[in-house]
Amino acid sequence: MYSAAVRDHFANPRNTGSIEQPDGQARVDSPVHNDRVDLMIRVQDGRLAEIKYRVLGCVAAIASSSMTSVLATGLTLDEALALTPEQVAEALGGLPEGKLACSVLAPEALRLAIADYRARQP
Amino acid sequence: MYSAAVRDHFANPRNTGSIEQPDGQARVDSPVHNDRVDLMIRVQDGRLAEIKYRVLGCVAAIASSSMTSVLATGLTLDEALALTPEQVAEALGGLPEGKLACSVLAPEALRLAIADYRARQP
Amino acid sequence: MCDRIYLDHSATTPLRPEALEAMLPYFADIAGNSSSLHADGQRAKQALDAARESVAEALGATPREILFTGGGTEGDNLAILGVTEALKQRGHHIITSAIEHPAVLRTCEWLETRGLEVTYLPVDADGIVDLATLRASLRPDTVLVSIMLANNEVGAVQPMAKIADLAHQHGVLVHTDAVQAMGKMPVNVDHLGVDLLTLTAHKFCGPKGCGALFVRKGTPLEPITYGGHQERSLRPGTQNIPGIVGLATALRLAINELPAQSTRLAALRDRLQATILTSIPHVKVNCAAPPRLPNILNVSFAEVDGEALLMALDMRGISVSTGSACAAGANEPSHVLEALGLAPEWLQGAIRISLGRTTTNEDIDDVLAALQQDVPRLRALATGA
Amino acid sequence: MCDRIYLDHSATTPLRPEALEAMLPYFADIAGNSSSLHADGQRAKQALDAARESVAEALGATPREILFTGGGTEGDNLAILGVTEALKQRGHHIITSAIEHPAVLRTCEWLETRGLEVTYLPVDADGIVDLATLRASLRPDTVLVSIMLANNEVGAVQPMAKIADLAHQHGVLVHTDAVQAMGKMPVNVDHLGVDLLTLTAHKFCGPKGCGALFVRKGTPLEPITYGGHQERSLRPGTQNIPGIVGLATALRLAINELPAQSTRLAALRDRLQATILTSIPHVKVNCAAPPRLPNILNVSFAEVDGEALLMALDMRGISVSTGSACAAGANEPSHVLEALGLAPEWLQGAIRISLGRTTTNEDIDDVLAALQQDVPRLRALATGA
Ligand SMILES: Cc1ncc(COP(=O)(O)O)c(C=O)c1O
Ligand SMILES: Cc1ncc(COP(=O)(O)O)c(C=O)c1O
Repeated sequence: MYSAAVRDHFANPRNTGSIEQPDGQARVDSPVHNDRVDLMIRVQDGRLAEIKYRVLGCVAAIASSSMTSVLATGLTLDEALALTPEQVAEALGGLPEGKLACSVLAPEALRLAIADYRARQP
Repeated sequence: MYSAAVRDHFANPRNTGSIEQPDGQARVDSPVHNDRVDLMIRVQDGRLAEIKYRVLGCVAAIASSSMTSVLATGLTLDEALALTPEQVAEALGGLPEGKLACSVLAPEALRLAIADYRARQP
Repeated sequence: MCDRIYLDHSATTPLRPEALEAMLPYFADIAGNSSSLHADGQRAKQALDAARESVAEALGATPREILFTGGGTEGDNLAILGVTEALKQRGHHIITSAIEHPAVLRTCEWLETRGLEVTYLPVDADGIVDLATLRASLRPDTVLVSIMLANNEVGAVQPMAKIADLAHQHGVLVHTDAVQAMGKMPVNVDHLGVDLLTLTAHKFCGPKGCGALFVRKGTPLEPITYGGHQERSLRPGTQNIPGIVGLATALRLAINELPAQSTRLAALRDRLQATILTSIPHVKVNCAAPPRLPNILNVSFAEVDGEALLMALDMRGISVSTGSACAAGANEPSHVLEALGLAPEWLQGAIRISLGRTTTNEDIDDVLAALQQDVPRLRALATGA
Repeated sequence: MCDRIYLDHSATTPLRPEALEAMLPYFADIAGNSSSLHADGQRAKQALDAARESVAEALGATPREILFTGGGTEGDNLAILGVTEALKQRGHHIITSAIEHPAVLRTCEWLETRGLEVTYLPVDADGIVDLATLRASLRPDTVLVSIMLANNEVGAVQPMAKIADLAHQHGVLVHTDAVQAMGKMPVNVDHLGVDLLTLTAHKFCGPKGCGALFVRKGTPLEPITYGGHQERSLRPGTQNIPGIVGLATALRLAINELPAQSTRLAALRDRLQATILTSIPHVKVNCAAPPRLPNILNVSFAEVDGEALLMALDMRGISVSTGSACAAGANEPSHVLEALGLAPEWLQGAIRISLGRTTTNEDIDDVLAALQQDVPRLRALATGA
């Protein structure tokens, strides 16, 4: 049911953990489940130099958090804001129908973390 | 579905054929099917000395004609009139539910042949 | 069927060894529930998906249009009850034929008790529905035409493409019971133009208890049982993976072998028919006119009872039938032969000899020899002649 | 299931070799249609009759009280739809529980769309229906109580004899879905006092696609499909003889082995449960209080998602589930665990480990070792700790 890429990112999620003093951070809780993503970013020269996260959720939630961090690292903030759950799902080789909702958490957390970063700027 | 006795009497029906100058005879046609039994009797000393029949019908019709002839041969006329389809079926080791109707023909033909015989008496 | 001559392939067929072979791994080694997420479930799911694709391809359909069922009766019921329920706002009239299998007839009769109106189209002496009568029967409130592709007792094949055309011109959906046709003649859902099509595996050397229903994309259909999400919730319940794999395997093989087998069976059937006609007097072949299936011969012997003849042959180790297996023992004349307008004596003396892929030339010789002995013997019993 | 540790026996079981052995002759050598009059049909019929007797004996029923079906979902549907239809003049209220399988719940919900009223009895934290609530729910127009004997997700066993007693005092018929109980605990229809009972073969190492419904003599029941006269016209369609033979064989063996197996499985399950509780913190066993089935352990891990844990175990070659296979991939919390009143974190972190006759001591060691690695790993991912 899950693609090879989903299984890989679930088994070996990239960029897990946290950043000591993040430039921005956000937490998104799933409205339906108990799922959540805590995401932290470090910004350097207007680009996402580092992304770390914690995730409680199903296979799709974990794999899409990992893939979001991979896709977004190195992007400018505006580029990262344009990253959609569909792009994340696509990069994962697709997600089962019922699981698309779970791929929303990480991109949303990323958007909110960037907003948090911008709000902190003087 | 059919008992051993039914199969035996179907495969080797007893007393088949006809009597040259019967003392009584009758034909019964099934109301529902094309089945029929032609039955002839020879009476000696008030008893059924010989019974012969022709039968067009299913396995149950053939076997019960055969068994009727076997059971009735040697009986007094009154004894033979008392022979019921149920007794014929029982002597055959039973008949399938839907087939009880087919065991009615021969006893009925026997009854009518006896009536024919009696009607012929002066 | 060991040591016997089995000429009742229209009732059911033995499972072919290739189908059993294909099924075996799915009984115990790959025995997961295809709804389970783990690898055991997913391996079962892969087999299910592959079987669905294979069946779809065989019918000229897409995989989503195939529902796996528990057999032909269930498929017919799901099609007829499911469509009429889905369209109950649209109308309450359906059209079928007088010679359908009980799985269709009893279902239609039940719908009548629920207030639907059913037209049972008559057939001609060759068992064929008249298109003009069909046209005249189509009404604005007609929601479904259900007519079998090939008949199980006499083998008559309906002009299904024309029937479907006519029905579609009136915006009416078409179901066909292709249970007997499958593997005996080409069956393509687009060529036939039907919206729903029933098949069952045990008629083409697949396993019993497993069938499929083709449901054309967009066809409104309600389920008739409720439960899990299997088969798009239209047929819930844990899928019978070995059965489905066996069905798909048997169907693929039957279709590969169809050109050769149908020629071979028709030749055997023709020889059987010709020899009966020349060697036994007072005989009538029912629905001899094409189009008919290559493997069914329905023949009536005057002054003989069909059941008696069946049992006489049975005692020689030969299996035939008097009509559909479902009516066996019921002791009622065949509704199919009645619909052909047969006289009582022909009704009474009918047997069905149905050939299959294991039928040999010798089987035909043997049944001929048996008939040549048993028919005169039973006639002598009946007439004294 | 080759090379893997299969701990999802509540979803389905591999066919046991003795059942396959018993089935094999009926695929091709004795492959007649049991409705056919000839010897090929009659041999199939004998097998059918023997299987029916064997199943009847296993349940403490008479052969006429056993109908063979296509599985558990069909049996549940036939029981519930068939009784409510037969008694529609009498009343329009039925009672079931909140923790039934979708085969019962969806059927009841469909009946609600037809105007019937359904009471879904709540259960306590151990998954047990309260008898006082049942008593209070019984109404003069109640026609059926349908409550499962044992639950498929948590293994809770209902006080069925008391439920049946209470219902019968009010003149109400009782159906039980015994799909999970069969072969895991003693099941006797008279001891239970039920009027209808559903079972399906693939849960006790029999074949998929084959089940049975016990219908007590005199119980009013209408069919839900229509066709031939098979199964007293209550379940028409050519009988799946190999499947039925496999069902009867597997059931007989399961019942013979029940005393030994239930002790063995309960011991394995208890060790699994005890070791999890002592070696992994923040764990909750769901429905730990007896009476429960010996082979199911449903356990919740805080700060872990059940599906993620299932997949982590799957990657190690271990098959478990998060709930019923039917809901797999649906990404909805289990309605059973919700009915127990579980908090969201426990709902999220639940998995079902279900043991079977092939489960070994080593399987338990392996799943324990896996849990002891994967639960902390997933928790670290979630909390950073
Ligand atoms: C034409 C036709 N339709 C339907 C059926 C029913 O199929 P099944 O017995 O698999 O339910 C049969 C045979 O039994 C048949 O010949
Ligand atoms: C309690 C219960 N009832 C009914 C069913 C349905 O049985 P089947 O899948 O054979 O239709 C299942 C399992 O799937 C079950 O666990």
